[in-house]
Amino acid sequence: GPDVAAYTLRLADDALVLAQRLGEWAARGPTIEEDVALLNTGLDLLGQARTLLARVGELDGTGRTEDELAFLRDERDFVNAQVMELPVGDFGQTVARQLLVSAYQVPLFAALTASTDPTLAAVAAKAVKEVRYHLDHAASWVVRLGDGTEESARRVQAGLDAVWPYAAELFETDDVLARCVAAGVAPDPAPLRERWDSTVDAVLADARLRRPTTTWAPTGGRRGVHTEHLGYLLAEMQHVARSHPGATW
Amino acid sequence: GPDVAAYTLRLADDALVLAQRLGEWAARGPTIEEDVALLNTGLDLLGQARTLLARVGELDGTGRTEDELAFLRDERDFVNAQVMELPVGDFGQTVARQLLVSAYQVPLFAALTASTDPTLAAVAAKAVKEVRYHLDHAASWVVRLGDGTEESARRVQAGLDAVWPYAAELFETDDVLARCVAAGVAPDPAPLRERWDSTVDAVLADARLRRPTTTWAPTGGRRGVHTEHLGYLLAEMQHVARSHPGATW
Amino acid sequence: AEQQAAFDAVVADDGRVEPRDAMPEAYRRTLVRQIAQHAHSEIIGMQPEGNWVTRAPSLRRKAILYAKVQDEAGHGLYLYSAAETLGVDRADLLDALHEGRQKYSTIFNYPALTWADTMAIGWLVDGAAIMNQVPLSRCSYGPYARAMVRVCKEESFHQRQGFEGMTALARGTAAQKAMAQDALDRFWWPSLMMFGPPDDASPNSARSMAWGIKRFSNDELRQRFVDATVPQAEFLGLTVPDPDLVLDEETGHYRFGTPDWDEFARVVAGDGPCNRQRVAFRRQAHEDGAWVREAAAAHAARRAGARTA
Amino acid sequence: AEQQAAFDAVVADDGRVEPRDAMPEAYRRTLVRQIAQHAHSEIIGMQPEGNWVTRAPSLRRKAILYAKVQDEAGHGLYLYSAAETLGVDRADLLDALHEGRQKYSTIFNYPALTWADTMAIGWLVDGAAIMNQVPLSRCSYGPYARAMVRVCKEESFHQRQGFEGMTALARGTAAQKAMAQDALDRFWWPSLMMFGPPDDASPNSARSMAWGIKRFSNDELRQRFVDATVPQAEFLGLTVPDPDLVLDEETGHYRFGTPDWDEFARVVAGDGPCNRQRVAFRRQAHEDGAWVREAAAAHAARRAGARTA
Repeated sequence: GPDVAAYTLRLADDALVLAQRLGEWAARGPTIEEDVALLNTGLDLLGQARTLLARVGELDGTGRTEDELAFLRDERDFVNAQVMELPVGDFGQTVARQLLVSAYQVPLFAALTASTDPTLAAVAAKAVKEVRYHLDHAASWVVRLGDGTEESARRVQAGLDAVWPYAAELFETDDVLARCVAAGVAPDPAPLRERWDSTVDAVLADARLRRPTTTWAPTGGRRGVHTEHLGYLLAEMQHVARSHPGATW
Repeated sequence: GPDVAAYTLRLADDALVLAQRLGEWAARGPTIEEDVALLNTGLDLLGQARTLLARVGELDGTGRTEDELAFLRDERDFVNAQVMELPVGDFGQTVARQLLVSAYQVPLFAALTASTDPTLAAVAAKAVKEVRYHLDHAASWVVRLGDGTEESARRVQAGLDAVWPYAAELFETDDVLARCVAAGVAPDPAPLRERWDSTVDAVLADARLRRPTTTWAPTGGRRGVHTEHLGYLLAEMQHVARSHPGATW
Repeated sequence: AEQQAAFDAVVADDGRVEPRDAMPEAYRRTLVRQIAQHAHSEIIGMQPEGNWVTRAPSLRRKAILYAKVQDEAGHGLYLYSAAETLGVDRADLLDALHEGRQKYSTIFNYPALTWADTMAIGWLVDGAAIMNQVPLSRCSYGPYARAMVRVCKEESFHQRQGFEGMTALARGTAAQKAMAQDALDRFWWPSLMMFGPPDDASPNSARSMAWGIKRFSNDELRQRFVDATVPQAEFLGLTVPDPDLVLDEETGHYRFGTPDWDEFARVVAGDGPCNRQRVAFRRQAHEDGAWVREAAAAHAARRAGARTA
Repeated sequence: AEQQAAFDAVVADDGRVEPRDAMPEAYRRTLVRQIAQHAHSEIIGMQPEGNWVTRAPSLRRKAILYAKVQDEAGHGLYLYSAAETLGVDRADLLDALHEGRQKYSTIFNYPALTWADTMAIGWLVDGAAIMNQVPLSRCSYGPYARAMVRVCKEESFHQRQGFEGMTALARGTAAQKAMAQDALDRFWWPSLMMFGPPDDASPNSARSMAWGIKRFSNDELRQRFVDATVPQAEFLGLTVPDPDLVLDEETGHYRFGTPDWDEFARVVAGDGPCNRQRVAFRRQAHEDGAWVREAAAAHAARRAGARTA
């Protein structure tokens, strides 16, 4: 029904928008190994987004394709969490964001393998292995940078501080989510948040980084209210597709 | 005829693309006075672009509006010189590019006031005062930076070195231009180049900057072959317009 | 005491206090704070709109927006100059902005997400600013009053352009109309909050009114804004997002709901959607420009030295 | 002399020279230069295509391009590893790239301006690369030959995807077809130049052939490429931008015009459209990543110290 479509679209947009950000790293990584790893993470997320978007088009009755959903929606129609759209920043900020996101996605997809929605369960079964790798990779970098040089510790802490407030939105609930939880489609966010806290705390301790104490928790992404960064991301992502209406690629 | 349309489009695209770049400075200038000055320069160029684009739509027989020409052409249809599309860089690079461009536009528009094409002559009569101000302003900054601190001299020299090779394209000729020169529509680029050399040399001497000696002279803009930077500029500029086909704003 | 009496007489007479006139220190401090906040609002206010200069969907609108952002920089200049007549320095005021010691209007802590937001800012935010500022062009401090005359003239131009832009959207495609309604939905309440807290929670208002800085209370100005703006929304065929909004036929004024003052307090305290972004952007621009300002100073000093040598 | 004889025997036998085997210094140096240039080409080649990862017009194409760019990074890794078996260090090779002491394929000094360019790169550039590289998977140096096996397999996949993407454009709208033709127009001649100068102007070729590094001459490979690619262009309904192109019915080979070898020389010398941009981008990425590499090294050293303590 519409709730499952709305929930699936959130997961799809999360993956699509973060994949787009990671694509900005192409040929810019600090090592060639990281070029591979960053693109690998982005490619996994893009794959998740594609399956989920295709499913949204079926579920919501519009019959929209993955491309129509990705390239022909306006900014206010995107329902990704704001953390996904934040600029990549430097490598420290990129891995800090990835840690916070992957630490959320690991228990999320683990739980979704038991979703009553068969597509979500199938996507999750594949994705859970992918996001575990993303988490390990991001965590290993956060530790290396936090416990590396003075400069790297300063930079990764600054990156963490910049993205941290946006993580709270990942665990918010609303009517759509509550109904999906009740129907066994989606997991309850509260225990996810506990898992997230313990995962992240352990990494930060190992990295000798400070857990930010801000209580500021920006929100709005699930209602299509974003940061001013998303508009630029969509302009770049959608321009060619929008320039050739009806074309097949 | 088609030659005048093609020539007018070059002038229009030069102005439009550089105006777009200057717009990126909004609220980012080193002083509030420079916020005003950079936007003022951009606004003058945008005004020139609008009159010229409207004229192109009449001359080429397509009846396209200024907006259709600005927002619905693809990258390969833009015929601005590549120097206009180069990234803004830092303030040093911005004023260095502006010096090179304005030092070309001042004798260009002065000569165009005598164009046999009435629109070009009218645009030039207004624009020549504007570009004189742009030139004075850019020159004064190039001098202040070149003869300022060690850091500012280094930065403005680096900016100059980066944009310098692209200036040669402004003085190239081809069949379209040759026919426009013959018809009294456009001035011969050779004397413009002499004026440009003496203007720029005087400023660089006053600024204690080194005139770059490179012989590399990238080209292609007048045939729609650009740097990879233009595509991103157009994506940002055209996205909203392309997202709402047929809309009036 | 003699000076205080002279000051009181000027204010009572609705005259103008000028920079060389004696004035109470509290009056001076209040003015510095208010004019600086006003100047900062112009400078920070360039961001949400500057954000759309490169993406405006028509060249005419692009030129209008370009000019508007340029005017805002100009307003910042007049206002910092007016503040400087009170013995403070622009650089110090900017430091206070960058360090969060001085504020700017809360409205600029909301994001401009769509083209319609940019038009709504012209219509509503400049509209509210004019309501606030027209009385200031009669305020007791001469330089501020004179700056306001020019600022208000330009802002009323911006407000008309914003309304005209909203009209184009409201008369446009279904997507444009939806975009316009969405912008009104998100900017309506923050615009009402621009007039500040309710009168009974605005402790300094009485003193500012006694000093001739403030001419009308926050609630009076808010009422004027609602009365002026609701018919405009109706003209546009848009719905004001307030279920309590009703025209009181007796008074001729609209009755309206209560803004979310908790949200206002959060945004004032720094926790709006864009507070951090706005200040960080401003600081970055200032830091990125440091080498330019240093070079200009070094060059001026060298040339001055050459002239005197 | 005994070692030289052993080496000669292996090469004459079409055997494989392995890292621990004795080899002439000139052979080693030639291989280092060639493998490094090959590795650099993979790394620099990520730029024109990486440039389109964020703008691909369909998600399927985006995923394919994403994977392709990732593969190129992977190829860079194998190839730097192969070079390292010859006693050089990746960091030094990268320095040589950044300082312009070592080259990469000239083709990447042309800009990828449109989506069709990206597809043309897959079709033509990967196609030409395969022509060059398939023989290298039988080259006399074992690690290079083995790296080539994997690289060629992936590149032949990329080439098919590029051709498939060109097919979609050629069968698409008028604008797409024009875009495809334009890409072919701009990438055709630079692709022919990828095989290097004509045989009579390629002084080192003979020695490389004697050493079993090179199996076919530049002109032989160029002819193969033309013979393979022209029918593909015809299948696409696109026109190869060479008025001299004609099928020689007797030989079954295409005769074709002469590439602009002056342009080739200019691009090799550093004056192509994008040489400066490619190297500057690469250097910037390397400099931006320095603190990350330093941190990783410091962390590894600290943990190693902790383990041994």
